[in-house]
Amino acid sequence: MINSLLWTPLAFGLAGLFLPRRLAGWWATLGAAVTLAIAIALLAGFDSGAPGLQDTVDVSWIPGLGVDYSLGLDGLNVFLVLLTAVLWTAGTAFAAFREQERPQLFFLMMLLGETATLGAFVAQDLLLFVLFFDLMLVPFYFLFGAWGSDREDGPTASAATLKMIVYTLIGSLLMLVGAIATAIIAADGGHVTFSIAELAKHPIGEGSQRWIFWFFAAAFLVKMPAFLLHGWMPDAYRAAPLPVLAVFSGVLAKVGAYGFLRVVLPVFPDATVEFQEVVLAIALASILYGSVMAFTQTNVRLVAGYSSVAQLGFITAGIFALSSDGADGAVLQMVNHGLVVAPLFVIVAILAERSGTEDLREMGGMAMRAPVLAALFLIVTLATLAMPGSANFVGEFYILNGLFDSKIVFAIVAISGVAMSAYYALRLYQRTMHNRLAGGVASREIGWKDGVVLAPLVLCILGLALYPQLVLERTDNSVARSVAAIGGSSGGPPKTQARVDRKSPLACAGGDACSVFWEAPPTTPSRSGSSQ
Amino acid sequence: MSATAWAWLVLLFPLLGSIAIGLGFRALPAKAAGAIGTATIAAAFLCGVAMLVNLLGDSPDARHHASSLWDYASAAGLDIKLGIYVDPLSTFMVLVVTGVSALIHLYSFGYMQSDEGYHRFFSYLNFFVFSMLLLVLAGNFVLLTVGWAFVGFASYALISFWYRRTTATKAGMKAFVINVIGDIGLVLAAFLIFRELGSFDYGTVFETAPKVFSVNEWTVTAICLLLLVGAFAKSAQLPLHTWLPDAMEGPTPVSSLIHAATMVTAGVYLIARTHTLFVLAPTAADIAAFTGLATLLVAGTIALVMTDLKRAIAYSTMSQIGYMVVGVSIGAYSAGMFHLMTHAFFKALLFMAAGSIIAAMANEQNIDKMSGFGRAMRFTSIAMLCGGLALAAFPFTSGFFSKDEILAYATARGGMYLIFTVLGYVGALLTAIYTFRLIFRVLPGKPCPEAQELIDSGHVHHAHPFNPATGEEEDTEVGFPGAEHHVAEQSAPMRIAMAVLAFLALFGGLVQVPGVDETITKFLDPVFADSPLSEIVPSVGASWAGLAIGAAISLAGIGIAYWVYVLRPGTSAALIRRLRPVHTLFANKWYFDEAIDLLVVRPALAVGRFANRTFERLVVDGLVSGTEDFVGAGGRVVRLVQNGFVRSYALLLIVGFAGLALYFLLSSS
Amino acid sequence: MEAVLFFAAALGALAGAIGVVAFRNPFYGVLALIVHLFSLAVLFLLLSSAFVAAAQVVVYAGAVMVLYAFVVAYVGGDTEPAWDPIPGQRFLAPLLGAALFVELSIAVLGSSLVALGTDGPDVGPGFGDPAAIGHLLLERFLLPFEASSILLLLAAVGAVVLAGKRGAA
Amino acid sequence: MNVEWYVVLSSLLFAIGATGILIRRSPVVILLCLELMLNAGNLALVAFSRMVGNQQGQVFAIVVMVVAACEVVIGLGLIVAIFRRRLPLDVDELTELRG
Repeated sequence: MINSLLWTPLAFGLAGLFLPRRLAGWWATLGAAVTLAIAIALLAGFDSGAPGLQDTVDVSWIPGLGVDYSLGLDGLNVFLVLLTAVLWTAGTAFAAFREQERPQLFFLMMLLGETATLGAFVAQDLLLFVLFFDLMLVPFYFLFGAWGSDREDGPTASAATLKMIVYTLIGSLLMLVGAIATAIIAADGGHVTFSIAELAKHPIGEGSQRWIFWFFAAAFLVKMPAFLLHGWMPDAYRAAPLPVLAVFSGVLAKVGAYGFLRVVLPVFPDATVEFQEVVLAIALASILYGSVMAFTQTNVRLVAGYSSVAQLGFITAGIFALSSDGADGAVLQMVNHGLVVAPLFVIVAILAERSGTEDLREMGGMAMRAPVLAALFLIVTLATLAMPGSANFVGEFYILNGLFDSKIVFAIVAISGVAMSAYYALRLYQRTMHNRLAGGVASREIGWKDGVVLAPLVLCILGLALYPQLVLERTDNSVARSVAAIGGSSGGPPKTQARVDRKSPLACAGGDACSVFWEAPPTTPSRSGSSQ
Repeated sequence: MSATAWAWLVLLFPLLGSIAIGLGFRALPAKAAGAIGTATIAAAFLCGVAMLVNLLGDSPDARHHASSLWDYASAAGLDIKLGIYVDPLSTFMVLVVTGVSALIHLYSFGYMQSDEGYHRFFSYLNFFVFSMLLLVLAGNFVLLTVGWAFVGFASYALISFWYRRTTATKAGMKAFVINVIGDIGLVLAAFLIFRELGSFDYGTVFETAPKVFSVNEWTVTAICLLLLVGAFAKSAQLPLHTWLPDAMEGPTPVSSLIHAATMVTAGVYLIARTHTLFVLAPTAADIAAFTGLATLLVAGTIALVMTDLKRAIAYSTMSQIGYMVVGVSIGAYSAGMFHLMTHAFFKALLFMAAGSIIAAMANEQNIDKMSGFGRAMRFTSIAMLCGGLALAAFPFTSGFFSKDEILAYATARGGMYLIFTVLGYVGALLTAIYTFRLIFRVLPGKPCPEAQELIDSGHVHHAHPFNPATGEEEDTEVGFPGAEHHVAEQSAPMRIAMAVLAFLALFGGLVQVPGVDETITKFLDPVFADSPLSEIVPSVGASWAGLAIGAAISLAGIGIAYWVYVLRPGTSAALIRRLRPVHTLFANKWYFDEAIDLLVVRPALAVGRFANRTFERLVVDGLVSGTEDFVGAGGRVVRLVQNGFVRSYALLLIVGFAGLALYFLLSSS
Repeated sequence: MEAVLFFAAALGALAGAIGVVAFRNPFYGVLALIVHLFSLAVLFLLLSSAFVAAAQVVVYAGAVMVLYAFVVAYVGGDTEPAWDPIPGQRFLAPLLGAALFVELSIAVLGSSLVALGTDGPDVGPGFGDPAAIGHLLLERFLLPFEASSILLLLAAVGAVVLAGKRGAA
Repeated sequence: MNVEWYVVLSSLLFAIGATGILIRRSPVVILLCLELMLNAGNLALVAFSRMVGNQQGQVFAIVVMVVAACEVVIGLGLIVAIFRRRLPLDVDELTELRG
């Protein structure tokens, strides 16, 4: 099952090479949809109570090096897999509705990207993970470089892509070195294995953890991108074709955050504790810097791009709160952010088509003749700014609550990012949809084609807003295990305990059991003393 | 059916209405949208009544029920359910909200008739009512935050309803951002509550809090202060009030519903709801009370000089909410809630009347250009007079009883709280003056051209569409100002709504006459029974003495206004000349906007600009792209402080050195 | 006697230093520095560091200062204009200087170095004489000694390259 | 004499040198002021060396002298080079590095 999930996209992509141009897009969309169906089936069969991995495949691949072809699902990745499938279906469909050059190749690259991303999510072997992580780069290199748009006032698409590749490749290579070093140090002359579970059982020495941690962190932080490592982002985002950018920003950035949860926390627990505050500081800087940049940008893509920097900052902060509520929130927020940013880029594409520009200053007033577009955009905007009631809010709530328990100052600073996100997200909406109709802007309703792409995504956002528990209850177990690895090693950060035991009989079990509380108000000395 | 089931229905109806109108915007005819909107709110009101009846069936001590639909977000020890909490307080709020909303929907049905965005308007308005009900019915702090943010969003959407106006979109943004600051306060408070008490549920929190916290412990004080941030942002208390006057950019029914009657009083509800915590943090409660007091005085003075009709009423709203905040903070819970209710009646009514007049003026809001509407629009004038009398606490109107009840409590509590009595009466005098300033300038006198047009031809004035704030020409595509304006005189739904409210404004106070019935106190008593402050009850005699003083002050204020604006029309100009600096201060709204601009907005923008122009280019691009031009990039980094003068670099070096030395000196000692 | 010598030398050193900073004409500045260096040499002698004092006089006051004098003579001793193109520099600089002085003094005096406030231990007559320093330099500190000699060589080459008569250096 | 005096004198000289660097504009004088600072350092080194009765501080001072000599040589070489190119001998005029 998991094998078919992984290789279906690639198979469809390769088969698509032999199809006529007209059919390539639809064929690819079909492939993505089939993958989505498999992913849904996997989710349906997912047992949230079971410990450990499910749907595993474990085949010895390169026995001499101890590399296994080992895949598996658990609470950490099951929703990310689903997110990947959903966004790729939407992105591929969106691209299929539009004319592409050399469509067979384009869609092959798209689907190769899906296979690589899914591989990175389900891989349970460190080297396999690194392999898929690097493989992701290949299709996007071509997609950005060959199908991207050159800028008149900036670098060409290939230059921007090169920059991105250099950044991410440096990170990836460091990670490769780190992975090999980890396995060899852990083997200690014995049998070398790259299995993440095995490595987590016997963490390597603290001194080695300390430097290998940063090798991995470099790769993941570049991918996100985090503050100071986001230099590739503005150029690459401006060059990328929008349907590709939707999946890229929606999913690939999450691989970095996921890597922290899957690899770094369990395998390098001591270093994680040691560098918790450093990474938190980076996350915080990402939040603040991304937000500030997002509300000064005039290019719509970059508003979305920098808002992603800020959001990924939140996710990183959640992971490095090193508490299960923070990490729960981080996983939920990864899904949320993917679901939000992808439609955002689709909308950006639609807006750009109607106004002929991507400059906020030259847009405006588009809501008038496009109420459906305006409504969809509004929902996406509200989810982006994590309005309470959206699943994004629940995600941030969990993240910040986890952070609040362990690092209160970080939480308070981070939460100011929430206020800024309100401003930049609404600004994006207002500047495009409201105010005077700008010259050269056509206020036109979206067609059914774009609607078919957008509406399901927005429905996903709404559905998740009503029932975020869907994600939370399935991730909670695995996340708790990932985080427990930290607690088990060197004590972990002290977690403040509520003064009331959360499981005490006092706690409201729910329903009408609560209604007994008001009877006979207890008169404690403290209360009578407070009257004046 | 149980009370909670009715409560779920209360929530369901407006939501359904909103969704139905929103989805059916192409299919539904305009009238149907308005009818659905009004009907669903009316249905919600009826369900609210059923809730009340159900609740009254319980014994007073058992009048509280929690109910939840499903686990909303429960993991990792957090337990957040989609749960509501029904008790007399939330029932009271539900009735006020749905009742007033139903009337305002009815009013809008007529008022907004020619607006292009009719469907959108009702969809938003229904959504607002849903959010407000969610806020008052929420059973835990998370859901409270959700409702809190939803009303903030609805307020944003309706303020910038005429989104082609840049002033409206700006005002909407301002309201939203300030409200988000409030949300953050609430969220942080929730975190702190959870950290200390291990739960978000009202039931658990309020039961365990007195056992866990000692009085004035910093945690509970911090919780209360954070709650206050939320409450102040929503209820437009100093210094988070600047959004409210700007919010008058929205259509007048919106100002009436959201920015007068319901949403802005949410802060008062919040303080009343969490009074258990405030009892444990008397310092925070005092801070709240003094902020309320400051707001009521500052807003009152600004209302004295505003020339924009709606803004003047908006400042009056702030001022009245100040009374409520004072009330619920010092312990006069039911008095505060009572004032909330009467205020909802008379302020909604005042806005409706103002809306009618503004429509007759073809969107002009400047009272300098208005006069003589008393003859031109008799019904509107009477309604305005009723609202004005209640606001000015004219004897035996609703505002008379409610305002004085708060002050009577302050007197009874004594000590420091006498300040509230004294300054509260000062505020009451201001209230009476500014209220009747508006009335005397708009209603009597020689009819202005627009009023004359109405008298002569029975025809509402039409002007070229323009934005009253900036004077720029209006883009009529979004609907405003629609082809037709609707004044109460010509629209039955508007008249009905206003008549009902006028009746309530005049006589609504009779449900709570000291020593006679005191219905509201009796109803809300079980909620506040656990607070020692609720044991302080002003005696009937003291209450009536207070009422007498209040009556005298109210009459004096009206008299002053009459003298200044009717008998001696030149007096106000002379006063302005005489008190130029004071007038400038008031007319510029005590420079709050400027201060916030200077302290918050400009620095933030400067940081953004710096990040954009300098930091991004130099540090991010330079420092990190070590691949192709590391040296050049490094040079550019240094360029940040490069003026080329070697000696300034040396200076910086020495500054750094001296600073470092200082640091070591300080850290070693 | 020792105290008199110290204060005389200290005054000389201070005067020389202030002269360097204050004289408009660089040539006077060089002369002032020579005074300063001689005074320092006296101080070194007082601290029983004969070799350092000698080196100070020979190397510094002798060779280096001659080099200075030559260069000043070569480039011309223009007095510099009084106005300062960098705003604030003239006010900030003395202030920072004073701050530095105060901080350093506090740092040194405030630190609880045991021997501060004493004259130091009694040392034999051989302390600081050329023989002792020579032993240290050529035995224990041979590597730094060689390194500094290479540094000197490099500096010499560098100076030739920089000041050498080429079109573009 | 107490060692204190030497140390305080040294820091005073150091501060004077630093001030000179900040306010003087002729590169020659700036070099002179650098000498002042280096010598202040030397004085402190020698004073401490006397204080602990250990000659290593003096060796250090000699190394400092060597470094100072190198610095002088390079600095003066630069000045000569600047002069050769007919550039003004004023550090404020030499603002090629302006960003």
